[in-house]
Amino acid sequence: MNAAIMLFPGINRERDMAIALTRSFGRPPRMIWHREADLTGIDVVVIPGGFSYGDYLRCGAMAAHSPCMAAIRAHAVRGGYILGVCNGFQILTEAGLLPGALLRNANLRFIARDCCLRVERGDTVFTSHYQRGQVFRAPMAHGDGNYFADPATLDRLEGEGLVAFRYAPPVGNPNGSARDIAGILSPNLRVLGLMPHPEDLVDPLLGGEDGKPLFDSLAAA
Amino acid sequence: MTARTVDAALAREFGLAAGEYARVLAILGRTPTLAELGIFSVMWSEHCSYKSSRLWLRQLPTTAPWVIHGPGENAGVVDIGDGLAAVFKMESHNHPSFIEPYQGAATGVGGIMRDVFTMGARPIANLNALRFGDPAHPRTRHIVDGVVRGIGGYGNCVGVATVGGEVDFHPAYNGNPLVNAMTVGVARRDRIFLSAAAGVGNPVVYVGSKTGRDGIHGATMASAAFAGDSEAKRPTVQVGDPFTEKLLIEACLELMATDAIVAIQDMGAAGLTSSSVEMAGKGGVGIALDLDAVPQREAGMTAYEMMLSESQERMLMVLRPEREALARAIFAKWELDFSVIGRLTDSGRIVVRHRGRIEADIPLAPLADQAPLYRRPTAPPAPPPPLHRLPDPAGLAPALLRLLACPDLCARTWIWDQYDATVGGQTVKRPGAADAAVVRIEGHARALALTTDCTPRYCAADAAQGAAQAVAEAWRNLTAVGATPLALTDNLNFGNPERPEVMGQLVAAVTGMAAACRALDFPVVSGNVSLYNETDGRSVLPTPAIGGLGVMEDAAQAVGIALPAGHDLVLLGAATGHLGQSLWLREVAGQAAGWPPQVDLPAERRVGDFVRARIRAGGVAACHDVSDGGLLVAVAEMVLAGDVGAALLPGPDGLTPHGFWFGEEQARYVLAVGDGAALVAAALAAGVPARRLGTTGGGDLTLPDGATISLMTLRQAHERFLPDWLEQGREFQAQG
Amino acid sequence: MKATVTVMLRPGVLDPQGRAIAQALHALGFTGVAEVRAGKVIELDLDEADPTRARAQAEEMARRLLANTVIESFRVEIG
Amino acid sequence: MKATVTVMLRPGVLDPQGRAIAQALHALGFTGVAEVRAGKVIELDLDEADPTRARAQAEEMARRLLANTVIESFRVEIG
Ligand SMILES: Nc1ncnc2c1ncn2[C@@H]1O[C@H](COP(=O)(O)OP(=O)(O)O)[C@@H](O)[C@H]1O
Ligand SMILES: [Mg+2]
Repeated sequence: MNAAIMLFPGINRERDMAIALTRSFGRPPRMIWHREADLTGIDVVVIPGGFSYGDYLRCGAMAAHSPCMAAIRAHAVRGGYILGVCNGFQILTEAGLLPGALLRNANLRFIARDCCLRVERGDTVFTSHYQRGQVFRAPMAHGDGNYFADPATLDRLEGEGLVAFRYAPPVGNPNGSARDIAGILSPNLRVLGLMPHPEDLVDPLLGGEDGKPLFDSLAAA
Repeated sequence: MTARTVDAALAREFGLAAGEYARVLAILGRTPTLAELGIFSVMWSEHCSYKSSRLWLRQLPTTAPWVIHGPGENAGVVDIGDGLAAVFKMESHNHPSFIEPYQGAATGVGGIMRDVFTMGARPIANLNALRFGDPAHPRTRHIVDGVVRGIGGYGNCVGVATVGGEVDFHPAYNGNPLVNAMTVGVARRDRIFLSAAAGVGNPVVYVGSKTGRDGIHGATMASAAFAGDSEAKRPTVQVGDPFTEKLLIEACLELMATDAIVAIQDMGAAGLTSSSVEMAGKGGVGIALDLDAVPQREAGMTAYEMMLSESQERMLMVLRPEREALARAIFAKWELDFSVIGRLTDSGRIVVRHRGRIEADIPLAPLADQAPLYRRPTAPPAPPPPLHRLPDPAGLAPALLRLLACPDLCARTWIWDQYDATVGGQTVKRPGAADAAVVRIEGHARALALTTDCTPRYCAADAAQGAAQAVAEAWRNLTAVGATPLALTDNLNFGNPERPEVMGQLVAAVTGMAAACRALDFPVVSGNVSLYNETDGRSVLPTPAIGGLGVMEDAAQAVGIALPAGHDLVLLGAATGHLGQSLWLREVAGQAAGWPPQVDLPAERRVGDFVRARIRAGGVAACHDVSDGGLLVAVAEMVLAGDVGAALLPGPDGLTPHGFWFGEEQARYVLAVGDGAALVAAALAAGVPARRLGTTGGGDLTLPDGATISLMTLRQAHERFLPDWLEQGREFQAQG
Repeated sequence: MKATVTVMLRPGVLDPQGRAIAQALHALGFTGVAEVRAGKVIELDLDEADPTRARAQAEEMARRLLANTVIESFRVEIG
Repeated sequence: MKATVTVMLRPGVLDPQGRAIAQALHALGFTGVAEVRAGKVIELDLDEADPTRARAQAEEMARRLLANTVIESFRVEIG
């Protein structure tokens, strides 16, 4: 697997993501500036967290409409893997690569703390190193992570097994997301978007390795 | 500002005293233009010239073998090993944060980050030292909410982890909160960028955001006392744009990897004026500016407005001429304005042209050398009311619960939870986990320890002791995680220096700081003075906030405050039962009396060096310094952080229980170790007072008088106040 | 020509901001406020003198970028 | 009675959001957009049948809560 991190102006967790990918892949990912979006040879495109274009207008909206999205869309159509974390998830929903939208957190505040995620399926390229039902910790840091989709879409996501992670006790659902959804998959299971940051918990010194299996899963695929 | 006649009256409106205006006339030999008057007034404002404090700041020790750049640059620079340097500074945004809490705090964070990356360092951590008014005051809630959102809004977006800080509440800050922001960056020690311009003919380049009419006379505003009509000063409010700041950081760091930059300086207070004057002045050259080339957001701006604008997210650089195209391309990539707005000259003057006219022509040397310097009258601060012997009105358990719940000691979780503390992927100790934040340096085992400290109620009672205590506490907090304290930055927040008693506080505080810095080998490498913090004649408490920085070679050695089960608790340092100016006295006995605890600097050093050596040797499972609230509060905080109970032994004979458990003597630490008796023996052998306090484990805190408090009860007491007050809109009820 | 695009959350999408504003207004004593909805307004200066074409342009901008039609609806005013 | 409060940054106050939207629109090929200003709109359902009194109420709410008059100005429409 060859990984690449997309760099939009205002993205700020690209270094965290590169560290996590390097740990699991044994080599650093390619860093791709949004104007030079040549994805040849790339298996998994990662859109990291941050505030692309300042999160002005709507989180992820401007990046989702930037020219390089064409290359990312083509990558998806080719059946390539895409991982969007936090702002990356917002960008994927704004671009229509994943359904729904991320609204303001229900408490109207930025929330930066650890949450607990339950793995809803352990048989995807992103989650094979987790067990289904396993609960793990991940830092979250966002103001707009309140997942919304209309009831029919939510039913379809659940029915087709496309919910990847849900917020779980003891922390519970911190931001008001519909049906506790923290991360979702595309129908072909090759696009994953999630709000929390497993890439910030891949080192015992920083509080644990709860996020590492996600990257190990990808590396092993 | 059309066609105002420049005269003594206008000069006074601009904040220049009569004697200062006379000096302007003498330097120029003519009446200044409006732009020139503006330049003199901001350069000679308290904020930029330090005219009331400069004389006294000279007492502070600023050198050490590890100090690379002390005060005088945009930020202080210290050697942290591995060929790396830490670059850090603290700065106030007090007045703007009162007028518009969100934007005031946000632009404060943005401004201090620019001081750090302008030197070539990538910012890796932010801290904030905050003082708010009485929670019962109607405006305080709005200010707290806005300031916290603003700090988070800016730092989270830029993607620099906010890892620490402090918060106090006191009615003295009702009309004048203090918002002191600190940024720490890391650079290669051989790649530090300075601001002294060089190379006659070299281009002077403006980069970043466009200039608008924001914040005109902000530096003067920061140099004047507030009256009730401060609403009238509102048009000077600036709006921060963290997205542009993020681009500016990346663009500057990309350019700094080349050899294009001769000198660089952020445009902070007094914008284009102070940056151009300081760069040329430090380099001993002249500078010619063409304002028509300044990127402008609004039409029809005058030279006066452009020179004084404090629009945010702008930098000024001097480039090697042959690298101009390369630099332009980098800024085009990041979609930032880039414009050559002038050249360096050999005239020793600043000459400003606009629309074909010379709007300012000032010799630089006298602008700097003849800046006013005052030895203002001082009056010795009044001694605090005496403390009489007190019986314990409450008992240990009720007093502990009350202290843990009070605004100055309650959990700050509601605040940190709005700050991204993990971005960057290097935060080893987050807020609340340890006495100092610990941030590893990417790609290295090495880490920085960071803290801010000040106890204003001590400073109000005894400014010299209080300031020494602030330095000692910062040093102690760095020590408590196992770091070697290296240097500090400070933010001296005081009232109106034209009042002798305020000047007396300032002088005493600087003296106390200097003594502590010297005794602890803890030099001052950068800082900021914020005066005129008063409203309607009432000053804030003297608040010399200290930002400390330490280093540890191996981040894995960092120790936090969380208790593990099955350990012994040991107190290191002397117990004398000092209750003067303690929180117990204020919150439980309802008094603010007595002298604050004395700072015994040799003891501070002896105990601290012993603690650090024990941590380095391994075997210290948790460590917490004893400060606000005393010993029992320190233990309770360790219990809560570890979610593990403890059972405590009685204190020594000869001290009252409340004196022992709530006294605030300095130079003390609580350690959790496997073998308490061995630690006590080793400490006593090293001349460090030591005493076993008890053992850890279980789900309760058991006090020596037999009282038992469940962790849940403790936690509820500790965590309730801020969320109740700020989210539920519950009014603050003073207890007791 | 000036165009104003007003973007509101669709009915059925929870509007916590509107609710918080309503609560704050009640707390301030404005008890006569029932529902509150919060939205965005974007004022555009268009290089287009014809109102019909200006409206068509602004609507296109709203559809493509200014509104997320999964959660938001918009209206355009010209002039 | 429905009242609509539109809150915009005062002229001269930096509007980073408006600028970013303008750039994004340009990148999408909408080159005929000059300035863009971004603001907020708050729709209030008022328990008040008289338009004059409704306007007065909404203006009072805007001054006290909905607009931050340090940096923002507002306008009220009724009906
Ligand atoms: N209290 C202080 N102690 C030590 N140095 C100080 C203090 N106050 C200011 N300085 C130093 O004086 C210089 C000018 O400070 P300042 O005007 O705040 O910087 P800036 O131009 O970045 O706003 C800086 O180098 C600063 O570190
Ligand atoms: Mg500076």
